[in-house]
Amino acid sequence: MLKRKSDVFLFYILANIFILAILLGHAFFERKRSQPFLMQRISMILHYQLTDLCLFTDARYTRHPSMADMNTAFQDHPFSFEHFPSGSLVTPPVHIRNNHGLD
Amino acid sequence: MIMHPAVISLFVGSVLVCLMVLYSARYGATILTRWDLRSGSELQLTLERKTYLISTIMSYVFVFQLFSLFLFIFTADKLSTLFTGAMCAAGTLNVNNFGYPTMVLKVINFILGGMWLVLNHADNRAFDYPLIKKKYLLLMAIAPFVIAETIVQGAYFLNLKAHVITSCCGSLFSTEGEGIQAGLAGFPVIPMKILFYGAMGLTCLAGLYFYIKGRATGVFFSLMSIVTFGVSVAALISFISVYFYELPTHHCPFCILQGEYHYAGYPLYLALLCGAVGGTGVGTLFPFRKIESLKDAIPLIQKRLTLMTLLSYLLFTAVTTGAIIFTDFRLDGY
Amino acid sequence: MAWIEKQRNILDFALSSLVRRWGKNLALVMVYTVIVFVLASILFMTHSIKREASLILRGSPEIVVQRILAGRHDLTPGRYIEKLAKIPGVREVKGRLWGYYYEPSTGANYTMIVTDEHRENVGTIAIGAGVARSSDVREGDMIPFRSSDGSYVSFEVTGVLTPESELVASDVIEVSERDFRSLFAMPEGYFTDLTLKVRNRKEVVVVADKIRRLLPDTRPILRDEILRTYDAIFDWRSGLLIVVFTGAILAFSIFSWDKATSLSFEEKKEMGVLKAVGWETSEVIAMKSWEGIVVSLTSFLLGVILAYMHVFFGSSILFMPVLKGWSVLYPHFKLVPYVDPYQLAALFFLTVVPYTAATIIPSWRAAIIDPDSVMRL
Amino acid sequence: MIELQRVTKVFNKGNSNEFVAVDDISLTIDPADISVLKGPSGAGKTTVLSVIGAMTKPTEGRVFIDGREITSLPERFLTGIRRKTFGFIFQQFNLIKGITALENVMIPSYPSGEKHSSLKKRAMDLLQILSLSGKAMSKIEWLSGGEAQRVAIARALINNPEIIIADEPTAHLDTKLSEEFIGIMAALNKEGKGVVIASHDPLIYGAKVVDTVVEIRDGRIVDKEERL
Repeated sequence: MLKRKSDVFLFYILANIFILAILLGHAFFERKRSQPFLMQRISMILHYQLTDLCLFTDARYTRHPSMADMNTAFQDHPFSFEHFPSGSLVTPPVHIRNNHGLD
Repeated sequence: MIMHPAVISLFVGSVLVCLMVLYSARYGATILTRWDLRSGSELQLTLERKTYLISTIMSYVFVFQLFSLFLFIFTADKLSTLFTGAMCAAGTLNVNNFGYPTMVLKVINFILGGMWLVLNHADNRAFDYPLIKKKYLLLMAIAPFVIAETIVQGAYFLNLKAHVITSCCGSLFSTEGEGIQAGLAGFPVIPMKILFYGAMGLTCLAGLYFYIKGRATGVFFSLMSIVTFGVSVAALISFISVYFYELPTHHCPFCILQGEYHYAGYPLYLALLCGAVGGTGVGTLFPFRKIESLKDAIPLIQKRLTLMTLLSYLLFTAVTTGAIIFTDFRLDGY
Repeated sequence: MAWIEKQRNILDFALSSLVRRWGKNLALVMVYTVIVFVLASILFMTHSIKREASLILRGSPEIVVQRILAGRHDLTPGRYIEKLAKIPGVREVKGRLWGYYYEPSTGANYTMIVTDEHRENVGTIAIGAGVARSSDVREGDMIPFRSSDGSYVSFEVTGVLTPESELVASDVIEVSERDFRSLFAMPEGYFTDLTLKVRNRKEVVVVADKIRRLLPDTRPILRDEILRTYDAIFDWRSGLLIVVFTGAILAFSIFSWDKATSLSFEEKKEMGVLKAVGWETSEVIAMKSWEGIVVSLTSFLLGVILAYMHVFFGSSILFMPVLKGWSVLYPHFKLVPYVDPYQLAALFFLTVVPYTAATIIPSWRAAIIDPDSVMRL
Repeated sequence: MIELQRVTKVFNKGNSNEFVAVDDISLTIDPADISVLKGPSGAGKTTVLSVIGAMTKPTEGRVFIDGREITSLPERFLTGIRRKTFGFIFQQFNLIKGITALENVMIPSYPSGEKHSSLKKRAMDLLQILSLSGKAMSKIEWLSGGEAQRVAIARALINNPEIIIADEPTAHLDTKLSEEFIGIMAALNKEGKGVVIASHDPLIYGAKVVDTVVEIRDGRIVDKEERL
């Protein structure tokens, strides 16, 4: 077996694809497994009536981006490196300016 | 502009392809004007070498076009969450006027690319480059389409502004709606079924006859294969998709590419595209059957292309018919 | 069959030619892998957060109404509740009491929330897992809070939320209504904002429009908009990172171009030998393409596998800080792996297409070497 | 039968460094013979050899192989013909370093799409005939000069060509190895293979087995000697 270089290579690629398939299987399994936790998180959101994920807790307007002031909410300019890295790189969504500006 | 990773990659990819095709077209122009097989000049030698580069580039472009077509539709589908009312690719493509043209151009460029590769393949079988000028004339014709695709796709992405209210598949492809797509959905099912199976049957018969006997029905087969391509897409929107979704009002031609429907769309569209490329290929080669150096090669290539088209179309018919027969869903009531 | 055998033969040669220059090619594969790894990590990470957000946030209120005073968020009077409840199609209106509490000793920023269930439990709090971690408290402990008048009030911790909920409530402190109002000196009859439930989902926009007309000093925030915005944000974040990273891809493409164009004397001679012993130009191009395919496939698969492990087994330790920003209270959460073929396709496009484009012309150039060049050397 | 009709090869045509390597040569080569192109270095032997071997297209003139005109053929067909008709042995042997002797022998046949096992067997057989089977798995750089020469011969033979073409094969060999080389060529000639050698080595053009000697100087034929 595997006497030729091309065979070795094909075997190597197949092995890689196999690992990748296992990982995708892992992803599938994990999604199934985490279903109850997902439900738990949803019920938590319902319970607290939350609107945002707890990703950035460093500043007020990054913990609840959708609930901040008009002056800051989501509206940080993507390149305004203010005080917090998470406050930048977020685009000011056009529709929030459009819809929630005073008509 | 939506800075989605796939948008960026499609954009970058199509610009690269555009540059490569332009590069090829530049040498194509030189070949058209300066090609002289008898001359042993440096220029002629350079041009002969360039043909290798150009055929390599065109094969890459062909493969790229196929992938980019599917990636484009898939991306449109993913982006639909950004637009109110858009529920799938159909809605996203309708956000501005460039969505559908981009898709159509991608299909056209794929088929044109296939045609070019068929010509190139035939040309390479002969000792005297009999098709060189035709081949590069075709390349010159393809170049504007590729440029157009890049520009239209760029315009599409640049004009995507999240949250623009658009019609989703529900309204765009609903029976009451307006526009071409709605017209297809509104096409009565029974005549459409007859048309589809009729066209498929005719194409396959003509193809089979041509495959076995050679000659006679070849031109007809080639024309029919292109007609059948169109009819099949129409049938897909009109009634085939409905059986996949098991929903009488869902006529979207894109959703069957999704995991929910077991990615059934990929083999279907691939089969259709392969069939169309094969069919147009057969037709493209017809005018050159008389050329001395190609007399043996062309019928052989045509046979292979015919076989490819036949198999692809049969696969398409088998899968769709299977879906129609084996689903519990019945369209009769609607 | 002959075609397959031919390609395998050519692949054999391509592999031995790669192995012969292993130093150079290993460097190439490593850089390539790192690029794929970084891009894949970004894509996997943002996509998972995006999916998670879009699934979880379906549980959030359909409409939130905030009062705006001089362009700033202000307290909402309780009488707005009756006004809104009268709008046809509105099923339920609730006043929400929540706010931020900055804890100077740890430097962390907490979210204080009053819920229906905890409304009456005066003197006690339930805390998120992140809060428990950062202030190092357990159930039964007392935590002092500095109220708005400067005095300290202690609460007993009666519950700690599960670690699985960190993604939504890591920093939450659940407190009774009376404690909340006295802690922040918030007047009775006022709420932070209001949440609405709507009878028919399709009417949300109509209701929002009515709210704006009925109470011009408020702004309604729709759940669908929040969902869309989160989608857009993570697209943007990953997109921007990728744009920044495009510089790296560009540099890499130039590097591969350079590697492919600057054929060493030895390589040139080899190509010449191949041509001289009877390889055709297109066969040499095929050989060079195989080299490219080998490099691309190896790096792509390796990069994707490493990225998956990094993001979903290693909690993206390398990039999370960039994406999340820095903060005292890092929510600890394991991302649920939402991975689909589409991401891999996009990734393939982003990395393999530029590399291939960069190597086409150089490999052609290597392939057109005259067969008689070896005789003239 | 290989026929060169009024072949001229000019390098860098039209430039200031224009250089006429071959000037109006007409020549017929009998594939049953051992033919030697003799002449000092720079006389144009190598260019004539590469025109004969269909490696270079002449600037002017025509080349026929078995009556078929090949100068106007596109490269992809020319390569096919060249692969079937000629086996080449180069001055420096031009073996590819870093891979085994066996692989080196097999390389010319890779594009043919022949099954790997049968190709390998043929290559092993050739190495056996040239008493190199022990060295099949050795890398090229570990071989001695004589072994390298025989690997080069095996490589030239792998496609079973009608004619072996050798360019200054003995330039880097001592007398013993040169004699061994001409011996192998004579043996191949007996088996029906034609041999064309470009050389200025008296050991080669003086050898008894040589049938035809063509002397070239400044790109022209100055003498042709047929030994009977």
